[in-house]
Amino acid sequence: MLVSYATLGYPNKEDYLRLVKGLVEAGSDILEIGLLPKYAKYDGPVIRRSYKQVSTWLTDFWSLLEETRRAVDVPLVILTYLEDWVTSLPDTLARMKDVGINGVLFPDLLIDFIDEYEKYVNEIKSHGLNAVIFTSPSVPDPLIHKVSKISDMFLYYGVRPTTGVPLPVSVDSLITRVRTLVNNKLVVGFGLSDIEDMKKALRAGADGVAIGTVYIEEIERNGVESAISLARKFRGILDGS
Amino acid sequence: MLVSYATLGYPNKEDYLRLVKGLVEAGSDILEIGLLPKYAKYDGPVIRRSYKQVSTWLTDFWSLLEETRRAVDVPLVILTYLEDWVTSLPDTLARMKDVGINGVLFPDLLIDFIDEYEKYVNEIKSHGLNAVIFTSPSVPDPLIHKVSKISDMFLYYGVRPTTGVPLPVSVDSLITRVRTLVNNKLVVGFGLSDIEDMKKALRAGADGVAIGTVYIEEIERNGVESAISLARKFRGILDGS
Amino acid sequence: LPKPLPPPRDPPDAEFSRIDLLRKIMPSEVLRQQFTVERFVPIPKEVREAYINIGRPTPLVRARRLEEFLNTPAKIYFKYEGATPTGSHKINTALPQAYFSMKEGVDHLVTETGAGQWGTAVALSARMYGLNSTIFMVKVSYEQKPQRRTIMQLYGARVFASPTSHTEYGKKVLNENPNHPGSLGIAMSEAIEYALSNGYKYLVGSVLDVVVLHQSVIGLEAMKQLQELDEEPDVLVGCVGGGSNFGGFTFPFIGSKKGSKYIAVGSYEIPKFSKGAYNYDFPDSAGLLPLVKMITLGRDYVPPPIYSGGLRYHGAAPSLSMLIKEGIVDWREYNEKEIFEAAQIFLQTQGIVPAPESSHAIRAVIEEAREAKIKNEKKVIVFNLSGHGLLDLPNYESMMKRIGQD
Amino acid sequence: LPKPLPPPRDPPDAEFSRIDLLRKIMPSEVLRQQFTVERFVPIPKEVREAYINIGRPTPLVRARRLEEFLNTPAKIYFKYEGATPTGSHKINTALPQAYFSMKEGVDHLVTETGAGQWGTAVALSARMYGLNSTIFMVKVSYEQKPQRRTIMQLYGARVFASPTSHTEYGKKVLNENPNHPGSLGIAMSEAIEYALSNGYKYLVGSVLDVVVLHQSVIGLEAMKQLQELDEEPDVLVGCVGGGSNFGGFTFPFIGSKKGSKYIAVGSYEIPKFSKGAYNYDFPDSAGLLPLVKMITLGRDYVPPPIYSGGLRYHGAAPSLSMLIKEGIVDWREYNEKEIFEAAQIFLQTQGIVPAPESSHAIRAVIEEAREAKIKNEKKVIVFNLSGHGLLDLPNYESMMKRIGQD
Repeated sequence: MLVSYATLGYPNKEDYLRLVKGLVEAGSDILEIGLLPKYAKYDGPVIRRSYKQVSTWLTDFWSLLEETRRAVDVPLVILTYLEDWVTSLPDTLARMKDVGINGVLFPDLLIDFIDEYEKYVNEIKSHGLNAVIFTSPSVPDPLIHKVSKISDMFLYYGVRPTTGVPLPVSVDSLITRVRTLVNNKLVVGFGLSDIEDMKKALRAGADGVAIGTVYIEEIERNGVESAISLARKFRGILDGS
Repeated sequence: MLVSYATLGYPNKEDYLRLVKGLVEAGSDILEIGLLPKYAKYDGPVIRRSYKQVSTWLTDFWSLLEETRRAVDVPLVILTYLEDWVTSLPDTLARMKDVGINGVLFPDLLIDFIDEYEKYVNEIKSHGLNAVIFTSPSVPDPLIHKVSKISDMFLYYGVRPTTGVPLPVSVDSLITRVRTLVNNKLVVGFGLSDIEDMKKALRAGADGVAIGTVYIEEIERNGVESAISLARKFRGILDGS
Repeated sequence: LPKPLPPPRDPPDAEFSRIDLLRKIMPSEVLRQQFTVERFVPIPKEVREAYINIGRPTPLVRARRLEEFLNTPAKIYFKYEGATPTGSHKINTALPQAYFSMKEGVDHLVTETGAGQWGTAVALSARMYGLNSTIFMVKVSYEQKPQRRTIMQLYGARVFASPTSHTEYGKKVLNENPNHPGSLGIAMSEAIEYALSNGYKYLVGSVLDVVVLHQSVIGLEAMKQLQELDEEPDVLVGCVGGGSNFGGFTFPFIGSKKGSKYIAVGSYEIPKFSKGAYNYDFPDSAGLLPLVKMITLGRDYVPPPIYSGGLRYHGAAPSLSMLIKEGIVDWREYNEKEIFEAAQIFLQTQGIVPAPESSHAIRAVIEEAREAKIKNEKKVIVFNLSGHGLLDLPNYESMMKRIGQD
Repeated sequence: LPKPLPPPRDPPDAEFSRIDLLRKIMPSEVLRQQFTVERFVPIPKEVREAYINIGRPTPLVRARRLEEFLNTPAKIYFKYEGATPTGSHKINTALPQAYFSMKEGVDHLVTETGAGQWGTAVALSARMYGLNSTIFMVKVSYEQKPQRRTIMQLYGARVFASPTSHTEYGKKVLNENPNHPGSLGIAMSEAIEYALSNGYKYLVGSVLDVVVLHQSVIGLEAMKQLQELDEEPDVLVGCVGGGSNFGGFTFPFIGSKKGSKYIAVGSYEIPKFSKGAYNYDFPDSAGLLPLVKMITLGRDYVPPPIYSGGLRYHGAAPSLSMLIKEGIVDWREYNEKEIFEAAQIFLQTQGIVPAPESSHAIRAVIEEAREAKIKNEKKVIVFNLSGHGLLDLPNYESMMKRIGQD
């Protein structure tokens, strides 16, 4: 399963829409769309740069979300900080449902809202949305096991403490271990950036990978088309070629 | 076996002769006669005091030795430092033999002349004198065993490092141990001063005791007769009364 | 841990990523261990041999005379980390960090030190793997603790009195005040800058999980030693500066559900447990490292000049902070008079002069033992004696003059 | 011993008997042990427990990194007496002497100390048995080694800078020179006088056989530890001040005919082995104690101010002296540069900062190991690391400045 990430509105409206269409054509099974947050506390410097650029022009993100929905037909999962919506959550979720969003992923759910995470998961589900849960090596084993059962679509497992900084981690041993805890589909991401890491993750039992930072870096360097080619390459790896 | 010690000429000529006769009458088996040394290096403060007093008047010790010989009929063993005679030993030993002395004990033999002690033992024997060997806890076991075989009359074992100073030692364990090394008669002395020590020594297997310092202390306090009474008391202990 | 540990993060207004900075200054195997959460991390053979060479396993000692003195039914054991050559637990993490650096081809290690324990451990560890080392020592300590400086130099380290003119940051500080006495924050900033600009590696002495991981050798050894003695521990006690000795000692017990009470002891004068907030904050005063969520008095907090230099820190390791917040780990705070009394009782009964830091743990142990006496409970109390105080004797002398009555 | 040991004796012109004096100032069980020559003297249960409490048995450690550094086929082990709380072997005899004093109803112990190791051991031992202690510390050390003073005070001892006005002898000395820096001889005289006039007991730190007997716990433990490792020792090495650590370590081996070479290491600057005579001499400079026959530079010899304070002694224990004279024990003498180099090699490979005294033994070990390399012999070298040097760091700093090149 290839989960491709794009920051909503990055690098600009036109290229963004080209990107999401291209990523789907290249074989992405699911698109993960990042909404500009107030404080991207668990994101790395690359994603942060993309947010910064978006913050210079994007004002009406709802309409861009609608356009995105119209542009592609794969499931759309919104990545957004719960912190930003906590006072207006039911309305927000209702509107996402209206727009045609399929799922929601809060990266801060198990960190800053750990004591009430079940309440929020139920809230998402009660609006007919999929609740995709984000986990990481710092989540205790019993909790990973527990949330893997209620996570919709798949369980997201981020191997690095922050996106896009290639801190050294042992991808294979991390995933081999978490695989035994998770019956759900397991998608690994959050800094899984080089081909070797990706292969290791798959060999260790991941059902899919989530890619984000590398696309943005590629866009920064060579533009949107080049990022789409990368997606094609990743698709190939997933298909075992 | 009761070996009684007297410093030659102490406390004065007359009392000295009364003392040696009295000690024999009281039951001493052997008399040990100490000659005024140049340096009483292995003697304690009491014996030293007796030497000091003797040094004030005694000039011709040979004639006093002759008188001693005439006064008593038990064997006479001369206690004298080899150091004082080492340049004139054959003459000295010959003269002792002439005077009628029975044996010689050098307290410094195994200490300052350890490398040649056999030569000196043979020298004594070659003059027809008994060589009485002095040993102590600081003599190694194999050497005690060896010299016990060549010591004439008995083997002298001094339990304290110096005479007359009641340093605490374990008389019984020392003698129990040395007893196993010695086939010869074993006489224990050198600071064996109280009745309890004496009984312990005998119980631990000593064949006899040598007494000196206590006599001199008794003479200092109460005179010669009192010292002779002490010898009688010791005789009684030896006889088991 | 009962809950996920909040990850480190960059500050909102970051001009550069602190997390990315880590990658440049720390040995990568150390980072891998920091961010790879496995239940057990095998110790490489070479590090195991180095541990043996410095006298590991350290002894677990029954403090019988202390028990007799307190007349308590409780049994008291202590794990004696002062038995290592550098006199504290710090060497447990300095050695593997130096080893991994050597394996990665690094030839020069840099760190900062305040009281000197950490610098000493780094100096020796570097030398054991044939590496050079540079230690930025807080100037006031450099001058007041010449013996600490000497021992680092004997181990072959270069020791600078920070602020120095070897870094831009140091120069800036000196420019403002040529007689600046220095601080741990400045020394840390200088060390990081120096490592960065020279391509050397920076070693980190506490707070980070990887340090706690390396320190867990203390708890694992202690668990095995207690097993050999057929003892079941009830109460586990340690002092907290950054939390690495406490975490290294207690976490294996907590993880194996051994023991029923865990007591983290801090200083009354630096009331992080009683007055600190549970917030994201910088581990370093200069704000060069990523933010972590911890109990903290704030990175700008200026600790008073207490004798326990190792406790003069504004925060506590994120994992420990969470366990305290969750009520799994208890805490105590004692003042200097209380810990001086405890140190005296301990050294007069057991002979060992404890580091003033470790005396905080001793104080809590004494109180537990006295409570056991009142309740007549045969508890087994185990504490980590994280270091000896032989190089802290000038401190003890001042305490004696200021506090001591005998 | 192959030959009888010459007994102690009083000087020819004695006004009073020094041997008798012993009886007044020393605990009688200690004297009994001094003069009762038995092959094995059982350790009382209470002393055995006290030994355990201070961390006995001390570790026997294989110095693998030192071996690697020297690239020698020899195996090197060291018995680490620095692991005791007072940092040296001295506590081994201070404890039983204090115990016997306590049993005999004594409540106050007195001794002298130069560098401070012995005083520290007495202070702790006294406190462990609830006794008071008074230590006459050579004034120049009192001033230059404040940390030694502090640790004794923490242990509850009264520490006087000798010469004092508490004794007639001290008053006399001060009268002649109010700024007298003191000496071990003067401190010893003061301690003996003070013990005599107050009815306290005086503890003796070296030279006498009873001290060697107590120190033999080192060698007996080491023999057992080697047995457990299935090692047969070839070469045994120790440093010599008065001879108690060397004797305590090697005599059990010599007695059991284990090992083929025994090396006593002294200081080149205090050439007792190369230039000393084998004569009767006073163990103390003041001439208060009985004469003993030993290798000596003369009781009036003034040792130069070398860093190894513990080797600044004019003689060597009578038993050791005889074994050297008989050729059973070899000797070496090294200068300060040689021992500083050895200390550096050791502390950079094994981590432990050795006492400068013990570094003399290390130097001999290094030479033996190098010789083993040349001859390709798989010898087993065992040495006694009699103490650590953590309180000697000021000395090392001076050495570094004066001698060190790195």
